[in-house]
Amino acid sequence: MSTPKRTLIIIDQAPYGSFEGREALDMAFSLAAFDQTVSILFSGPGVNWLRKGQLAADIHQKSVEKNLAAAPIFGVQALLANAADCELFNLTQDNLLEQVELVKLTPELTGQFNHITFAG
Amino acid sequence: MSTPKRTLIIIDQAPYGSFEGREALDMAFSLAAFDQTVSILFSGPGVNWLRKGQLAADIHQKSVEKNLAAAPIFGVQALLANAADCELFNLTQDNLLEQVELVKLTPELTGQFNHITFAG
Amino acid sequence: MAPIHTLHILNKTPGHQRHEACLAALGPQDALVLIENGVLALAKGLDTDVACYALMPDASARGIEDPASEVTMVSFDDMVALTSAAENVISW
Amino acid sequence: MAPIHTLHILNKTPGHQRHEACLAALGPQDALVLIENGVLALAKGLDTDVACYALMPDASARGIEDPASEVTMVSFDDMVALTSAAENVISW
Amino acid sequence: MTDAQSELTGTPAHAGVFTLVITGAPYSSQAPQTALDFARAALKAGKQIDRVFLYGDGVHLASALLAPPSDEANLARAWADLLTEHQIPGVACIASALRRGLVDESEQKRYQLPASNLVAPFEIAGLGEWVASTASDSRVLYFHKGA
Amino acid sequence: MTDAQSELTGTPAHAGVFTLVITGAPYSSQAPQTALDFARAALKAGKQIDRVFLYGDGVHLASALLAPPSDEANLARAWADLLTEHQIPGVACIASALRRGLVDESEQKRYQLPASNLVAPFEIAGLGEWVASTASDSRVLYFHKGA
Repeated sequence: MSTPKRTLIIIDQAPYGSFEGREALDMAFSLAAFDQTVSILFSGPGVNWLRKGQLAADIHQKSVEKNLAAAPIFGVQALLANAADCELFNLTQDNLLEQVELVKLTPELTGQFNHITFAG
Repeated sequence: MSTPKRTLIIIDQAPYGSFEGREALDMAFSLAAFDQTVSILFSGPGVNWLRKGQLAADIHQKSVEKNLAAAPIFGVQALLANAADCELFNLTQDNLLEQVELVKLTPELTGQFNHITFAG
Repeated sequence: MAPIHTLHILNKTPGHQRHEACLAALGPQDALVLIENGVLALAKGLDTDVACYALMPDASARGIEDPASEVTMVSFDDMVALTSAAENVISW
Repeated sequence: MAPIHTLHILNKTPGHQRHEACLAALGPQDALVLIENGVLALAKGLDTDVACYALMPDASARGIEDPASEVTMVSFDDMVALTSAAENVISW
Repeated sequence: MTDAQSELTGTPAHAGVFTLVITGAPYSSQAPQTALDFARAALKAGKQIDRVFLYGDGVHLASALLAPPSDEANLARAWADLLTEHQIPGVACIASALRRGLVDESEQKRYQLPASNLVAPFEIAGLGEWVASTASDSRVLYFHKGA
Repeated sequence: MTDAQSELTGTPAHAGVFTLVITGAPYSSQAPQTALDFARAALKAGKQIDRVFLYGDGVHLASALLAPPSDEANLARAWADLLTEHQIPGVACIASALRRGLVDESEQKRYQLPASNLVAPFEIAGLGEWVASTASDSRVLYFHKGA
């Protein structure tokens, strides 16, 4: 009777200015650690989490770039990014983290998941 | 040497969903209570503070409609509202609180004040 | 009532990017529930093809009495029924 | 440096309504300082006639290295000097 | 209203168990009040709530030290009462809580802090509690801050 | 950088005294850290800070119970140290504080709460403190949450 959850966590806030995105990543890594199926979608200003070369120590924070690069190893199924928002913020193959799959936020995409939550 | 402050408090968040607007009103009324010059500008979704007939008890909150109506008595110099935003949210003479002056947020307007702060 | 694939619960103000993203993501078998500041979409005017509901207490708190006829005003009891019935729920 | 009438300090992300309202409210004798998520305007591209500064630590934290030449990268020391020199300051 | 309600409740319910996740802080956001009204309606309709999970700024809802004006609801108290009455576990995420200054007696000792401020019956625990709900048949509903 | 700096500091300073108003919460927002870096730079440049006023969610910065991971800054501690070192008054607005569960010993007694959680040298006081700064020659600067 139990339908396994396929979780999508959507991060649509820019990095470092607020904490919701970081805590949403913790949620994704927790699910993965417990062998649950989870993908992360970056959309809106959230795509800026995926830019190479973030020197977060300059504002006394930790960069999540390494964590994100290791997401597949930790068991996160996919790192998705809204293609139009990447274009808006000039994220191209040159400065976008590897392993990111460009998508469009449509009913077809969200229909692949049965548990969807936003960062805060 | 001391230049008296002419304060403008700008509220650009919709009512009740968050607390910043309410706490910004407290700031305005505090200044007025201490005989300081203060006006309030409602802009963006913040113009919805000015709609007549708010039944905030339905969501277990207090309406600020009466406080706003009494603002001039409390010593608030002017209640200003961004005209374009009123139009966007269908606020007209019929459903807009009295004593509201429609303006445009321009350098000419802000230039009349030397201490401007947003709600949160 | 037709079966609901995804019920979208929207509490952000019109103009907020998540409000606009929600309206753009509605599928043909979906339904929309406006709550909290999301009900201000009724003041601004809402143009959508899916079934649309608005939480009555939030609307009346904001002085919105008489929404467009395509929108059904609902209570918390109704919202519980809607969230139970839908295949999926997204809180925007 | 020309005298600054109003210094606008902007910490909201492009697309946020207060970000857009700030850009629309700039007067000819004003200056703009982008801080925190406001620096993402540099990634998106910024089109303004006023003097524009961006806080270096916030830009480098977000991986933004090489902004358009019309923007001056500044330190917190510079930001203190700018806020001291301006006639008025608005934090958006 | 009555038309809409009868039409809606006539639909067979897919979800009988809810998990409520609250990420918005009391007073700063409407989320804890909306979630409370929703929870009351769900319980009245015979639904179960297996767990209330506080995350991010939502952990402030478990503070024993809220002292709002006497004519405003004390949301922490109202939630604590509901959880106690219906024996629903209430969990504040430990990582969110420690960063925001919400601690129980055990964390107080561990970090040598001058006080603790968690209101019973809320408990402090890890994200595993949330994962457990997502892995179950429960319908997980989120109450985020508005804007 | 150096070009910009020399150009800027060559300008006669209008404002010699600052009041800093922080409305964004630590961790949830970058505001307290930005304000801290600004304050250090201002003091280094010989500016005075007559008062730091915490309002809205900013009052959480005065919590004695923050326990962030050991590799993250404790912002309440960092701010408390700066205020003490430079003898700057730090004030949390009482109305904001009571609603958000931040209380000193006096409010603890008055509202019969189980604990207090204000970190010294922060004090709890009314909006009059902020009005006093606005009525003076001080330049009042606001550090709001981002988004």
